[in-house]
Amino acid sequence: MSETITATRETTAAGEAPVQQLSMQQALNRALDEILAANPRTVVFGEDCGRLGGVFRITDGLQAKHGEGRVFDTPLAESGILGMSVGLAMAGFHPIPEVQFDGFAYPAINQIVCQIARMNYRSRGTLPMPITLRVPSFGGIRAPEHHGESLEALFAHVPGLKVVSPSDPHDAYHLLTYAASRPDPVIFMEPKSRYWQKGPVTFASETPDAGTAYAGAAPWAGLTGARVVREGRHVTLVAWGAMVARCLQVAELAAEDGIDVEVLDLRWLKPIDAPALVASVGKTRRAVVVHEAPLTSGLGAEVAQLITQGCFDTLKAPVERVTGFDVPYPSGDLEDEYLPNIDRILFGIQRVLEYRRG
Amino acid sequence: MSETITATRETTAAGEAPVQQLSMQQALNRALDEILAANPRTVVFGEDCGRLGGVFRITDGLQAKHGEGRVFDTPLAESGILGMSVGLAMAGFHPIPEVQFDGFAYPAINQIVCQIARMNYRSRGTLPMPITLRVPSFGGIRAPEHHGESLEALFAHVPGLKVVSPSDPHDAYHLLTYAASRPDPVIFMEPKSRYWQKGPVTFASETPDAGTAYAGAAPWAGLTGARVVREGRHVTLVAWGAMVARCLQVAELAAEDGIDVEVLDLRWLKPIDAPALVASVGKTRRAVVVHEAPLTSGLGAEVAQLITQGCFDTLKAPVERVTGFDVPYPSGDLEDEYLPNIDRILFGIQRVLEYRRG
Amino acid sequence: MDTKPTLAAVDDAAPLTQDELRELYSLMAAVRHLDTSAVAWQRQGIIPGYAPELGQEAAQVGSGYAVDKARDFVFPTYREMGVARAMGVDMVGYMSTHKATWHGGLYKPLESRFAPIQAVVAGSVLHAVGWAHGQTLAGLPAGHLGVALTYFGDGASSQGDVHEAMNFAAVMKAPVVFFIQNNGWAISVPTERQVAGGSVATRAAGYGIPAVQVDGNDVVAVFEATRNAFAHARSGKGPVVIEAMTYRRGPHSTADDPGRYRTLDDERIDAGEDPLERFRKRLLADGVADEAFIAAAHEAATAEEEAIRAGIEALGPRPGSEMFDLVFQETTPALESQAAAWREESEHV
Amino acid sequence: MDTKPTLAAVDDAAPLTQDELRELYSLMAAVRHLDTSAVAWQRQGIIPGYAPELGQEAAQVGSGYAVDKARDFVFPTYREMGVARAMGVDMVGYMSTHKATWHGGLYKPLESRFAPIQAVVAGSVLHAVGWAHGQTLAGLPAGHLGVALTYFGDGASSQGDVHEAMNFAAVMKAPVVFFIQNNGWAISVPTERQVAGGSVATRAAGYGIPAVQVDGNDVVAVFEATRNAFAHARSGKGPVVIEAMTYRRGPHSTADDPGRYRTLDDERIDAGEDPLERFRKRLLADGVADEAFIAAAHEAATAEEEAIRAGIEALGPRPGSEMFDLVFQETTPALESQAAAWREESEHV
Ligand SMILES: Cc1ncc(C[n+]2csc(CCOP(=O)(O)OP(=O)(O)O)c2C)c(N)n1
Ligand SMILES: Cc1ncc(C[n+]2csc(CCOP(=O)(O)OP(=O)(O)O)c2C)c(N)n1
Ligand SMILES: [Mg+2]
Ligand SMILES: [Mg+2]
Repeated sequence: MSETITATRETTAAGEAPVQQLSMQQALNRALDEILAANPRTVVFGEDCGRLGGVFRITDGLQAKHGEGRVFDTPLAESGILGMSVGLAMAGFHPIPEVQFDGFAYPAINQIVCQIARMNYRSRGTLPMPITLRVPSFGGIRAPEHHGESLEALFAHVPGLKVVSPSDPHDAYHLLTYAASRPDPVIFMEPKSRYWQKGPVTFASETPDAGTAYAGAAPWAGLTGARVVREGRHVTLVAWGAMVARCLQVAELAAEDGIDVEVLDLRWLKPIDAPALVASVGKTRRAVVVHEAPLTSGLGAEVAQLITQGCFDTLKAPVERVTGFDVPYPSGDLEDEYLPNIDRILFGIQRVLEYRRG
Repeated sequence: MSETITATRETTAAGEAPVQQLSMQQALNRALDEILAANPRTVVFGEDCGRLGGVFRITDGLQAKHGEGRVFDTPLAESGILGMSVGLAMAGFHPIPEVQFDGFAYPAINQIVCQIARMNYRSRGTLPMPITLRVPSFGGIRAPEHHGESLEALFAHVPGLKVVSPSDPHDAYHLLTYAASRPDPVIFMEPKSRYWQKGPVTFASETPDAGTAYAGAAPWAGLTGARVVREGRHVTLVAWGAMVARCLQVAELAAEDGIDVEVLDLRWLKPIDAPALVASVGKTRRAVVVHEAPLTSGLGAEVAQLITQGCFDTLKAPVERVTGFDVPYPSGDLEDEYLPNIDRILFGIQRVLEYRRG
Repeated sequence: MDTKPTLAAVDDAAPLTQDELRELYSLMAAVRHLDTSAVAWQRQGIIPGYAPELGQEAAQVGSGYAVDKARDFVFPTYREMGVARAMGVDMVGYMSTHKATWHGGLYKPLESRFAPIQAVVAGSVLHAVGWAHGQTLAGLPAGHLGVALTYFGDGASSQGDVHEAMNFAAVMKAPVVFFIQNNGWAISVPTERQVAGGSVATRAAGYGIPAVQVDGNDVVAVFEATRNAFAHARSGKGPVVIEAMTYRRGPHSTADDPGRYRTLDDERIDAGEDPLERFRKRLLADGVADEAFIAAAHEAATAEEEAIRAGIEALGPRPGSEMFDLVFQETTPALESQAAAWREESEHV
Repeated sequence: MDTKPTLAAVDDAAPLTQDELRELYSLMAAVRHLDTSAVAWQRQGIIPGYAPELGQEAAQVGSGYAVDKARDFVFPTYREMGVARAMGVDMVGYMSTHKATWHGGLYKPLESRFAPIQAVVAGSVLHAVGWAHGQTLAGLPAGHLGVALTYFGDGASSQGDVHEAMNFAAVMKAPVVFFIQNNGWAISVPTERQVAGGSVATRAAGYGIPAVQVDGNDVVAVFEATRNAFAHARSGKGPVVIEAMTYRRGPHSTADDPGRYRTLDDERIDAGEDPLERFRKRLLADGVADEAFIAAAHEAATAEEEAIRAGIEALGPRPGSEMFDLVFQETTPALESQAAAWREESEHV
């Protein structure tokens, strides 16, 4: 289920398919452009998504190219945007709405939890909800209040939703294309602090057929699971979104001390790729989960429990969690105190490495 | 921090203070009546809370007794009810709003998460939010859609909230009185399937002073922590709300097979009484967490991880979770298939008892 | 700023034929019998609960009768049994919700053009706007647009979603008819403590939406108002608000005790004449129907009710496996393993 | 159903004195200087971001000036710097939000009678209603009620919370003034694609709430409208809606690029005359002020801006321990242990 692509992604794929250096913003924009071109039932909308192209420019140029019917601005009301998405899906459309920032998903939670997540079930499969909700997510950009939230634990707890977060431009392009081709609702959490980082994106030589995607034809292979972004022997760091890059930095530093860190990008936050967790930690025997969201009842607890459940006999230390604190996401000045930083992650690694049964 | 009151609660306390047999509905109604009488800043409101006395009659008779200013009906809008609570708190009131059913808290999540939970922080402690939000919660009453939800994992993840759920009339009375006396927001989750079960409520001989409550004067002692409702040696069942009674039934059955089950009523779902978990499982060396909410990213993951963290060396088996499934809460006919039943809990116990390192 | 938006002229304003009037009566009679029986079923333990629509037959049948099932779509609440029946929804499938068989009902929403029963107050009003905007996006020519008909109550009108829906619909000129049944009560809260300004229809002007307040107990008036609204929306002129003034003659649901918040005298005075009785008198007075027709209609309604009850009594629980199988179009490994564990552990039970 | 609700007669309709008129000018000048400087601070890297209120000085100063700080309370958005200044809020504390020092600001809301800065669009409109209803519950006699003044924009008017707030306020006759600054834009979306019906004020009638639409670029007109609204609400007659028609002359925030959605020509035409310049001309024409006064006002404003900038530049980050200490009034053991871990691990950094 999981795919092993190490830092040498470009070279691996370069022989077979075209590779381009793109920022995540460019990769997402290109994916949306192609989705709109390929599937006439898709519609892209939200606050400032049309004329402006989104406050992060993810939908830049799409209205001009695909028309005001396919890409449009809505009034400023998130419940309206998501409630409208339900109706569009009932009418046979594939909505790709945007919530402008993570913290503004809350006004839409009622529609997301009670309607989007349940309509397929309620209607006994006759009213599917092929909605991909894009949410610029997580912190790290010194933004105003409510612009740095991590809602994955909330979304992952809701039956009927699937949740994914890409950590680099390649995954952003492919996971969005994949999510928008599926018949179930997907919450697509974009790590906004990574929008402007460039990275190689490998494109398919030909457009993959939506139907085969789940089956696993390259480059869609492994899209449904976690991804080992760096192999290592001593400890597994599990992360998603912007924390993946931070964990890779940590791994570099730890390597200087002879600690060989494996970094697993969870990617899918629901369903979680438990076999990938067990495979990695079964090998390293130690794990640290890293996320931006507050500790308590965060997704790190679920990840830790899945690891413990699957690796109880081999685990050398209890799984550590290095996370945001149980405090409201702070103002820019304190952001670095709140977010898991390199030192805190290193301390977490140290704790699992030095753990001795009492 | 935790208090050990076994099933003999009545006899323990009977010598010192008056005891009455009350249903949880009666205990809650009485607590609200006394709170309104004692604190002129408290106001009770919500949909149908006034004239009707609430669809569960928790506020029965309170409007007639305390007046239409203190106990009132609002228009049908949950965001309105909670948003209004913020303003009342800013004006110095102690609001005790009701959301009619768990599933109808979703329209108010924005106000709960972004406003109630953060106003004290945002205002640097100058605008406290002494709001006790009563939410008839959980399933088991064969009710319509959205009337059987378990939102504790969502609430527990929100920095700035405290979350509590009583499992019997005594705790219902005391925890509500306690919550409403505190200066921070508390989500008070009432297990609606237990409203009509009677049990002994021990009253204080004299009204306790709010200030001493946190310090621990009886019968307020231990109100801030978990509670061992049944002592046992072989395995700890951790539960809250309506699942506590079910776990006690399971314990009776298990005892027939010579299995001595300890039942821990977590009570506070945020903050979680980790020392009580560790004390209990440190002794029994095995634990099963039981909750109604869906498995993934449920509060059971947090509880399990806290136990694993605190008891890693002594645990004989990975913590088991017996929970609702990752499916929308079903219609009455399938409720018993969805909820953790006696058999499924017994299987969970069996799994931790029979676990052998591989 | 003060000009009131008005409805466009109606294309097809032909009066109802005598056959149609009689059909409306038969539908109302069928609804009345099923509704009152369902309350009895609850008392008899056949179903765990029910939300009666007693007194709202004219509002529901009159509006539902105006729907063009070839192209329109209806978004009900939990109380639109009369609309369902008027539209020909499978009534065993409909009532199965109240037997606690399946949330949303067992009928087929796409074929019925009747969305799943909605328990969240105001939950589906925005869906109607989205569906309606979809009709515009689909590029059907004006005059041929499918229209979304969304029902909600006076209580629901307080929800933020209703405001967002009206504003979205008006900004987008979506072909939606907002149909409010103002039945005087939201459980125990009377309209005057719920609806500031006294009327939901009045609010429409603020969005530039034409609105009509109609006697909700006059089935012909309701039908005509709805037909006019459909014509307006269908022609691409945007949304319409209809407020049907009616009265909830029964309890909110079988769990409710209206004696706690209104007296029988209040009820008698506020309810006005029974809409079914009123229509009967009118048909007889106008010579559209005779006593024999009326008797036959009630006999048919009784037979229908009995058949539906038999269907409901025969209805077994759905297999538990549906809990898992119907969550997604594409299930997940995690969910499959939960289903497997459930199967294993429930076999032992 | 069609009678428009009207404002009660105003108790104290004395015209503004010449001193007051000059004070209004000084306030507007101070706001203008601080506002344009804040944009410069952002370019200079002194603050990470700012939402200018250029062009809205009359709407903000005129309304804020009507507040009785002894009993009223103001609920701002993220753009009410001019209101804050008019009310005498500590401006270093206010601007600290934009330095990313503390969400909500470092000023004291209770003393300032100015709630913490609110970043959720429409987030605090309901707070105003609750606070206002608290004034009624406190039993103050009519005529002496504290009034809640809540600000929001044309974009915010689309949010469900605004509807719920207006309905609650009207049902409860709460002393609230809803003050909309219709500045033509919500980021890139113009009012005509946002506000169906074209005006937020028009909606008020649907709730039975009196409303006025006022020239938001005329500081005196805004002041008078607000004073009248306060008198109405204070006397127990319930809420009022004011829609101040103005124009957002700058970008939405320093991160915005208006060139993507409007041309400079559009701006010139739509913005109308600069409200500060307009007021200057009026004061000079009426002989209320002379050029010397105007020059002095701008000099004072410059000095004030410099002092505030110095304050902002001197402002260090808050200690990280506040993250933990300010979550609750009564902290929890779990949070204390997180704070302890943070202290330990950050000492090593
Ligand atoms: C969001 C939400 N809040 C609360 C409820 C509980 N509830 C069910 S029906 C009802 C009253 C609805 O009144 P109204 O909209 O007038 O419709 P009616 O019942 O009169 O048909 C309430 C409060 C709910 N179902 N959904
Ligand atoms: C609930 C919510 N959704 C989205 C945003 C992002 N956002 C911030 S300001 C704004 C536009 C607000 O427009 P308006 O209400 O007219 O106020 P103005 O900015 O013009 O003062 C948006 C969409 C937000 N802050 N809150
Ligand atoms: Mg009603
Ligand atoms: Mg605006």
